[in-house]
Amino acid sequence: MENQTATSGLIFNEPLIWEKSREGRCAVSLPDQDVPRSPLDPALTGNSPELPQLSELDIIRHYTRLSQWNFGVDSGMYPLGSCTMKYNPKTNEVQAARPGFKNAHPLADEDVSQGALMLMYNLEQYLAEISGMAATTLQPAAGAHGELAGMLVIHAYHEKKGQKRSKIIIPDTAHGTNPASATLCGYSSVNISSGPKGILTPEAVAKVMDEDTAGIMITNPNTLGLFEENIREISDIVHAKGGLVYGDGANMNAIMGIVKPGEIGIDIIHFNLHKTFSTPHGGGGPGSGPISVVKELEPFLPVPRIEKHGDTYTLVHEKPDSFGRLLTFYGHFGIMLRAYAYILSMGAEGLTDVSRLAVLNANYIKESLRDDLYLAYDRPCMHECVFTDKYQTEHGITTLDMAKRIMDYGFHPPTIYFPLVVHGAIMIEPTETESKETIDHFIDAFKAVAKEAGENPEILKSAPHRSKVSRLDEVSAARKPVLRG
Amino acid sequence: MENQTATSGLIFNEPLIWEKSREGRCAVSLPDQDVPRSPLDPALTGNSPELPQLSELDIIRHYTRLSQWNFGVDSGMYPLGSCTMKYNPKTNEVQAARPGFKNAHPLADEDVSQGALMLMYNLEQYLAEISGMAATTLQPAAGAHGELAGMLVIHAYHEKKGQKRSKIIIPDTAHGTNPASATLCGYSSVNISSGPKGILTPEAVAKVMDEDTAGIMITNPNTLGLFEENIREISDIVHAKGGLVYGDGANMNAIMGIVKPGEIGIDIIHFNLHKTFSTPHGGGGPGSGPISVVKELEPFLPVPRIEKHGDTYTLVHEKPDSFGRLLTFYGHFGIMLRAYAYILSMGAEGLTDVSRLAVLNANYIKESLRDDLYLAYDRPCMHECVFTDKYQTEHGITTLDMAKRIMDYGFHPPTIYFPLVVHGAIMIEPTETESKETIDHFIDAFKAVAKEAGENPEILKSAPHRSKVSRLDEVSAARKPVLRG
Amino acid sequence: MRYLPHTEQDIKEMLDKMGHSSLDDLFETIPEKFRVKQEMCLPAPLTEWALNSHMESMAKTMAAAPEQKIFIGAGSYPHHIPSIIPYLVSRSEFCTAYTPYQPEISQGTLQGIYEFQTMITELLGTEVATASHYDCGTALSEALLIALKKKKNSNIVAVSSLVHPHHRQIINTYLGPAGYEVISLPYNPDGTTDMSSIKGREDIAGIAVQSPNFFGCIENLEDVKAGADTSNAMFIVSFTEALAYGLLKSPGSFGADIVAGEGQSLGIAQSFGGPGLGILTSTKALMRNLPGRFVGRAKDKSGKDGFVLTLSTREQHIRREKASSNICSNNGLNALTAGMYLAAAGKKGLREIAALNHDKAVYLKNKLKSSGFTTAFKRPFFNEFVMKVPEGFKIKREALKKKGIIAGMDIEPYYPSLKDHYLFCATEIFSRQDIENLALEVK
Amino acid sequence: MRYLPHTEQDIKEMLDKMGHSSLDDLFETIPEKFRVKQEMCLPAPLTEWALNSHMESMAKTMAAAPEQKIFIGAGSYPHHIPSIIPYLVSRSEFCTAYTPYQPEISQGTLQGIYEFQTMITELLGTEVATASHYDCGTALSEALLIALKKKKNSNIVAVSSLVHPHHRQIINTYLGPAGYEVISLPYNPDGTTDMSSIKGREDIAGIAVQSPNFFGCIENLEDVKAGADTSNAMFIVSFTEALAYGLLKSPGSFGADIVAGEGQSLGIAQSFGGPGLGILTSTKALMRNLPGRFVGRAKDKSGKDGFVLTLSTREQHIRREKASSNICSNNGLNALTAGMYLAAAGKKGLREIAALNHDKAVYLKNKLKSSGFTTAFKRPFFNEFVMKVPEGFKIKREALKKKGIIAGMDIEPYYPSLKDHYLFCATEIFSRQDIENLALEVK
Ligand SMILES: Cc1ncc(COP(=O)(O)O)c(C=O)c1O
Ligand SMILES: Cc1ncc(COP(=O)(O)O)c(C=O)c1O
Repeated sequence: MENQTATSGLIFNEPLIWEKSREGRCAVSLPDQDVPRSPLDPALTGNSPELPQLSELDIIRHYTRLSQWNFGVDSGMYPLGSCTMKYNPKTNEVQAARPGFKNAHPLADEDVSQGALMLMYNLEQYLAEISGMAATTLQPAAGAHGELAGMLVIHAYHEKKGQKRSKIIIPDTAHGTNPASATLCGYSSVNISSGPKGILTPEAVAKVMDEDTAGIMITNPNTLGLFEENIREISDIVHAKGGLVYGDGANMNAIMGIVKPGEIGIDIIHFNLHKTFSTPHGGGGPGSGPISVVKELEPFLPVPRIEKHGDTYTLVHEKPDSFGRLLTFYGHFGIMLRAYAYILSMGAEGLTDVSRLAVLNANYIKESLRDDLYLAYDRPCMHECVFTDKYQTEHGITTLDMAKRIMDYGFHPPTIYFPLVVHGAIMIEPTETESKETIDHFIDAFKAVAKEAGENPEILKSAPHRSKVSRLDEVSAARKPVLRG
Repeated sequence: MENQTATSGLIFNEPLIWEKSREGRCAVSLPDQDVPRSPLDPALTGNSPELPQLSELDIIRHYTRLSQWNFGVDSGMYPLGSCTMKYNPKTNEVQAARPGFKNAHPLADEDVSQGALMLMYNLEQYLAEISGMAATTLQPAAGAHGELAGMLVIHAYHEKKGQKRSKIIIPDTAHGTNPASATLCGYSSVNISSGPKGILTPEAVAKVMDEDTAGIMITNPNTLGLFEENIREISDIVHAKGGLVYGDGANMNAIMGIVKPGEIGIDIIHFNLHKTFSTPHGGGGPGSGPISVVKELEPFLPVPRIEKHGDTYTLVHEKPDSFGRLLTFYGHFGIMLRAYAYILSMGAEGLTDVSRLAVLNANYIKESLRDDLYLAYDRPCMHECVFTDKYQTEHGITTLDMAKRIMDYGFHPPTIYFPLVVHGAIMIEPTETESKETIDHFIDAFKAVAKEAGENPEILKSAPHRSKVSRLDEVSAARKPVLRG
Repeated sequence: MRYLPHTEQDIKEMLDKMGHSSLDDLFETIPEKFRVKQEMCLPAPLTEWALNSHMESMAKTMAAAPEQKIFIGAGSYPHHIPSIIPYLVSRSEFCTAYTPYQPEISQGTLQGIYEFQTMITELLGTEVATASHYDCGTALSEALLIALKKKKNSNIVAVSSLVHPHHRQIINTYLGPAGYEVISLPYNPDGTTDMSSIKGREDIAGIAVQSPNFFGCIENLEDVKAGADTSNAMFIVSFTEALAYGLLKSPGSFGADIVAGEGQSLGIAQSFGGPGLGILTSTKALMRNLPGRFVGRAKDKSGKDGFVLTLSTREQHIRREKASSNICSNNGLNALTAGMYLAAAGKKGLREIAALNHDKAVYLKNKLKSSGFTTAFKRPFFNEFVMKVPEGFKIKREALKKKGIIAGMDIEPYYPSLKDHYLFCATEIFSRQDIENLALEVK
Repeated sequence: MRYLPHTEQDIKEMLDKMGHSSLDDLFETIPEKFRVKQEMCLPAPLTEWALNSHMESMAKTMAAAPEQKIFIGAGSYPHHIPSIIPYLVSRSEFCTAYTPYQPEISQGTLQGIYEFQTMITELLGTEVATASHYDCGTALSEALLIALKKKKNSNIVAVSSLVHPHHRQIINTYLGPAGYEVISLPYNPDGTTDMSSIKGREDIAGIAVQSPNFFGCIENLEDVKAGADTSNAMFIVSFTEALAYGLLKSPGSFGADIVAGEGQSLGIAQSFGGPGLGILTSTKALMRNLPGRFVGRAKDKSGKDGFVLTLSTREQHIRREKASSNICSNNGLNALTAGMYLAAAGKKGLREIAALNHDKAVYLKNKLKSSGFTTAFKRPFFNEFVMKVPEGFKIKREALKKKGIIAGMDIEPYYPSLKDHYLFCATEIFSRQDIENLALEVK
């Protein structure tokens, strides 16, 4: 196969930033000192921190060159499963940069903050509508923080009932944040296995559900990209014992306008605005992880709550049953407003198309690569599909090798080795914004890699070959960690 | 030498944009049709132009990838002689993006355009002050256009005197735009040679100056990077015969706050705002080429003129002696405002430092490379220095080979084969915004290349090696030009 | 100063290399008498923050979209610019590079311009396009110069009086000193160019009309072409509103030899009139006569496709006084921008945006009619048109400015016989509400 | 929709591959009864242009710098952001990438964060820093959890009542359900934390103070350290104004075990309170207890230097319920931004900006004093301070809002005993004139 996407080009080395420092340089414009100098008590004053000293051009070149070592969605297809690496519309950035939003102080009086409050109020309604829930809080800073919020709601709910439950049921396909969030809230995790079809069985849940169990955390579609068909039965079982059902909504991109979690037995769901709602992932964040809940759970949501009275939006700081506060202010407003802009740009039909096409793309990849890669579960998938390295291990080739090699073809590798239940998992989530042509190139590239695994395994083991650095030794790095210069 | 600056990395192929087209895609948001459709007479209506059809992400990836094939000042040192590739401050871009400027209509009434008029008025004054002249027009769109403006001023001046002169004296070191601008204004060029010191001699000028000669075009510092020391004598000779002295100010970056052209006998000078005043070169433009003139020539400047009466700025469209109009509106306002922001950011002392350091950098390079490259004129230089490939030709290596090879070291090549009078010229203009460290790296790189010329000439002849494409065949391209897809 | 990296130490070390003891020594070749004695008289330097306030205070005084509704075109048109465009153009690899003299590390600019050249010829129905010119007025002047150069025995061109008045001024400026004559073609009552005055004249090198013309009217290019042919003159078409060709038959389809236009409408901000984008495109036969740069296809040493600047032997840096023009820096970044815009809008989008412009303008015209304005010219238009205004309009117009509405432009200064005639423009940026407000206010 | 590339044809071909005839068939595994029957009830989609108007109309209602002068800090500070920073951060290679799981094509993010980790520990006098946390409140809560985990026999922490009240709420939220107890430390009349109530108590796992604290006062960290030591408790310092450490002795220099802070002041827009930047940094001894990601040095196959995410065995994706925290996505882009800011300001700039903040705040305080305000706490402060306001202030304050001035924040809701006490902040963005205007207006 001719490599249609990747090639090699001139890029630049760049030392660590302090290695460029020269005494006396400064890259910022220092404001005029138009008031008298008031020196602070020397007993309180420290030495100037030894920060690097550079000119403005030094800074520009440094970060421009660094940026060129990175791969983003704008560079190419980034089918990182479970992360929904869709196109991040530039208009959202324009909206976030409006001075009225960007320079707004969170504690300025409400009468001079109506625009932001309205935006948040509306976004809460939209997310509730999309998820089929009654109420939303935008406070959580990311998905995992949303999970914690969910656990805290569950905790507050049981406490209100005078109960103290100690466990949460978590399927083996769950994302690591699920059990970790449960722990953070003081719950112990009860791990259960998914059934042979890759989804949970009601029986497995029934077996462990009891009155000391606060609830269950379910990801639907799950991390295998499969729809949990038994969700209703499972939630009935959990509800019957007084438990609540938490939905990890990281995979909402598959079901907008198709299924409303609130209508199939889920009580609480978090959103990853940085996934489903197109806000940039920022090289790791910031994200935003609102949760929506059914009516009964609204009283437990964190404060402040935004309320609308007539045409006025107000913040309500005291709610008797609220579990408290999760973040210093109202959440990641700058991210919310991008998601808000996205929802308004798409509309209901548009968001439904997003899910339809995300699922179309994933199934097309699944069908196209099934002869080249072993399919973990041979069933129709949702927005992502999971393969393994089973066919390649005979050549001594692992998922990692293929992931590294696919870079040489100009693609970001899929998520690998997750979910943990699938040995050597290769989890591909194309998202709806990739075109058929791009996906065809990706498929061709993966076919080529799979072929190379048999014919020329060395080229995979030594991959990647085009990137600025070759394969990095993560093991040694962790053995003797060097975390600062 | 270890290559400290350049390396190779992953970049992306990208087909021609129409090859990505798929029927039905559209990357722009179409405004609502809120008024009735009014079809145009079918006799006047054409078919829809066959433009490509793409999604927004297609467009983003296409141009993001294209950008990564380019080298800009932000990527690295770009010592393109005569082009003053200095750092382009980002704050200038912020200023240019203010809605009040960006979305202003040039023909909106003057009372709602005062800010722009004031900016232009002030900028005219600043440029006049910097050049020691009496008046400025900002209308010319680029340096060459400024030259044409200058020729037109000269033409109008002589015409006003009832004279028709037919010739302009142009030194052999002049930029090609000088004779071409003279031609465009109907003048024939009288070419004269610079003296053995690389500068003009009064004798050479005296020999050709006569009363049919409208004037002379002088670049000072000239394109060899040398100061025309005899400028006063030369201008006396020209003035004595009724001629005018045009100064090509492309090299103003060497002399701001050091020499005022208006004080040494020059009557008209153009500026390249995109060089001296830090506006981005834009991959070839747009630039801006204001001219400043001595008092006597002000009446001939193009209309409209900006005048200030009290606190009000007005446009004066009729000036009896004006040579007319050069551009549809007032010039490249968007470029002017960046230059204005730059001048305000620097101040008088700052601009003087610019010239001092630009000259320091050039002389430092000249001294550092003099053993490795043949120095065309062994004299103190101004803001740029000119070497040749004389030492390397014995190995069959040309200036072109070295230029291509220096790319492999992470630097943009200098200007080559200009000025034409220097055989195999290598014209290096570092500008003041390059630091000593960067310049030291550049010097080391050029030394390495010069060494390779002797030891491994093949590597130069086949250079560049790291860029996306290898050396392109310009000769065949010109023989059978393919100018569209 | 944050743009100047030199430390005291650096300066010292560098001066040492030359054996100098001060920066002043560097200027030893400049005779003392030439040196400036006093610091330049410029404002004290501003911090980035003071600069922001200063610039914003000036920007605030300007009428500008979207706050103000400026119903004027006349060579500069308010259009929507997709947010992707400023982002992409501002990527420093594009905007901080210069002319791609070194093609191996300039393929981004080169391919982008090549694509522009292709799409713009597609839009205009021509065969070759330059990498850009300054603006329409200068491009049109160069077009006429080509006509004059090609027809050796002629020094006359004919230019429609409905070519943008500023462009006609530029033409006079460009053609005057070299001794060329410009005949002005009067206009017909319907708002098109009257070709009759030069009918059959053989001494004319080129005939230029603008379509849509300054009155907004769509010229009868078939007739102009016929006129040019009988005069054996070059047929030159200009335009100020590039979007018109999303809807209209292309000038190339009428047999134009050269098309010179303004590309500002293609994703480029108005910026108080500049920089815009000069478009210069022609038949293949005239390729070597066009001024300025071309990007062409090329192969690298290994046979890979790439792009280079080509046919530069026509240009000033090689041909000097014999060059086809003096142009060097052009408006390249705006050509790249226009390419992005054309690709983003695409076949479908460009047509629809063009149609919307026409719809809005027709709607505005009808509303103004209802408000007592009269149609000046019957000929169909694209997105601007001339109306005779009712009595009392000028006073209302002044008052409207305070409300952020600029109600057209008086064209009497350009056409003294057209008293009380205003040129109005509506584009896709105006809502029905905006238009109705205007019509109501001027009633 | 311009974000969705699929043409009818594409969809057909792709469905064919699966043998489906409609997009609905794709959802066959979802029982029919679960399917949504009605379209979601959301606003009709907006064009990019309608979106612009809508968003701007909302943004316009907001008090925001530079138009408004908001003299409030309290955890969110108005500072100048150099124009280079938004440009660089918005380069899509940075902002459209995700967590650098694949280091070979993520070296930009990785080196940038590594540099941030280094500079932030330099600023704070600590040894290791994570790649970022959500914000100060959550970082501080995690710090207290570490203390609790490390001191096995204790489930109590002591938190100063002068820690930001919102942070104390977050701490309660994080620590409550797991059954931990939080003791609140009262404050001294001078505006510092009163440590006496826990003197010598051995059952406390960690002691947290904020410095500068919520009143703006600089805490006596030496005393707090001594108190922590006698209790054998972990010494935790938080801060909301990172710029203070351009001037103040670093918490690390006082022996802080963990420092948790807010980095918003380091080049990050206020954005109505988020996203900010949680900073979490500690002694090397606690490295493996810190939550979230670390970037560390590594070598590639050829021995070249590079960077990777490291020590991930502490993290949720490996350790699941036994992880040191549940954090996954963090506030990475803001850490990169803070790194850029620290490098741009540099040693000299950061000191000067910090000094200016202090100067302006002192100037404001003195002016307010002259206007009849009284100092609430004597302890030195950095850029904010509490004043008792004179009678009639509240009415003047309301009126001032109309003039675009927001005169401090009432802290009575947080400290009911502090009636008529307002927290004021001045930073380098306020001019002398701004400050004098305020003082005059409230006189
Ligand atoms: C299924 C699932 N749940 C939860 C999360 C955690 O979300 P965040 O990273 O926003 O905290 C992720 C993130 O990758 C995920 O894939
Ligand atoms: C000496 C000199 N004069 C004139 C010019 C022409 O300027 P412009 O390219 O702005 O038209 C140049 C441009 O490179 C130059 O170097």
